[in-house]
Amino acid sequence: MDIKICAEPFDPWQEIQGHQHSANNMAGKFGATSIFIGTMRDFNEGDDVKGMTLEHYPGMTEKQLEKIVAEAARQWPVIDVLVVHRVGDILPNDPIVLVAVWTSHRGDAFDASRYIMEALKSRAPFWKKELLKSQAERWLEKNTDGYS
Amino acid sequence: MDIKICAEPFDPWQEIQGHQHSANNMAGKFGATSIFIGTMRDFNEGDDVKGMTLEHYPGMTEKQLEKIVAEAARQWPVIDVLVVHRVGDILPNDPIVLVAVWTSHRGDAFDASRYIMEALKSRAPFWKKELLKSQAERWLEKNTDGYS
Amino acid sequence: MSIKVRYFASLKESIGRSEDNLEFSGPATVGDVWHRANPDKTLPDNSLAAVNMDYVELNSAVKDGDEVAFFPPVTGG
Amino acid sequence: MSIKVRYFASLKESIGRSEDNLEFSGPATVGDVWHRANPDKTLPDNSLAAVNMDYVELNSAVKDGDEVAFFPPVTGG
Repeated sequence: MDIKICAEPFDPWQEIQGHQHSANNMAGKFGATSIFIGTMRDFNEGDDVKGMTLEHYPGMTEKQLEKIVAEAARQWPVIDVLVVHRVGDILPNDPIVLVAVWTSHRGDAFDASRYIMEALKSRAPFWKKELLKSQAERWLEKNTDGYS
Repeated sequence: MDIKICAEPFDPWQEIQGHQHSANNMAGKFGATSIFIGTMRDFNEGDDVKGMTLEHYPGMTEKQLEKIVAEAARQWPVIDVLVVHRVGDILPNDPIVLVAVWTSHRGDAFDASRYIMEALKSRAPFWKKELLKSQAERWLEKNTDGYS
Repeated sequence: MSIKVRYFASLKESIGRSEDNLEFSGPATVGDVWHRANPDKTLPDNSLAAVNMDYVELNSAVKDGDEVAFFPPVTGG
Repeated sequence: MSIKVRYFASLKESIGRSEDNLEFSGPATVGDVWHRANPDKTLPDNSLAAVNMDYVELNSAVKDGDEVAFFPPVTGG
């Protein structure tokens, strides 16, 4: 289980591969990997977005993410979990969040990764401030339910 | 939308990155990527498994996968989909299947990727024959519901 | 009419052939194709059938030039 | 007792401070901490509160050395 907060851009594929290689005991044991990647878009609520600043509460972020991953591990037989979240100044097309879950069977991987993402969205103390093309800045006021 | 049948081992991260790079129009437009990877395990139903041969019905495989992806695209606003499936002789820890779905919002990515995986499992004409450590061969008789 | 028949996986192994080419003089269903090709063998209950690479029921009619396939439940993914 | 208070994101900007350090002589709740630190400002309705990095309700008691945080709804992921 690994939880990382990154102040610099990260490459989700390198993160996953690095994690799989360091967790050698997984080879041959897992049958399913479910991965979610959230990426910064260049538009939101009808406006062109130039960039974003992601603030967080150091310490509480890690504590809450560890709780969430532990909850998932209690509910589904997960073999391993990797969570990476970006903070600081972010540009469109930058990955913001990566959640990867390794399990024996696919249903558990899908369920656990989705659980972690939904819980992260509602409980991990991150806040996004958008910089619009118009130079205006605005704090995002709430996270969506994932469908809007 | 891209559907590939591979007779040789494939690297899921290279496949995804190659697809993202060739689909340049996606940069900044997608906010969510949901990826599922099925990997060969070295055990099944209590037995040690040395290898596997994946047979398929060339032509029908592609036709059914195209139908499944089109069904997903009718149900959710997907920006892009990549499906890669291995055939031939497979070793433990080899990736067998990759499904990647790019959308604006996370709920759609999770739902569409899961739909594609479940439909692939029940309708795409692939058949697995396991080679056990005991040298016995056995055809898998049915796909699981993803939880066993 | 000419019908090409294909078999896959464990069904192919138990029959010992991967293909048949049959001629029919009158109308026929997918089930008829099986019986003509394998008069001594019942199609296993859980088998699937396809015509021209789409799933069909055994009572579907076939037409000249069709490719009919029989195979066990799929196990990909 | 000493209480450290922290503010984040839009709430920090609207208050104009990121931290306060308060002393209480008697028992206090998280809500009391807010009122003491910000006597002229109502805590916005949708705000969240944490003590020692765990979410709490405003009527939770605080104790000496606690770190209390107030912030708007989270928007990560």
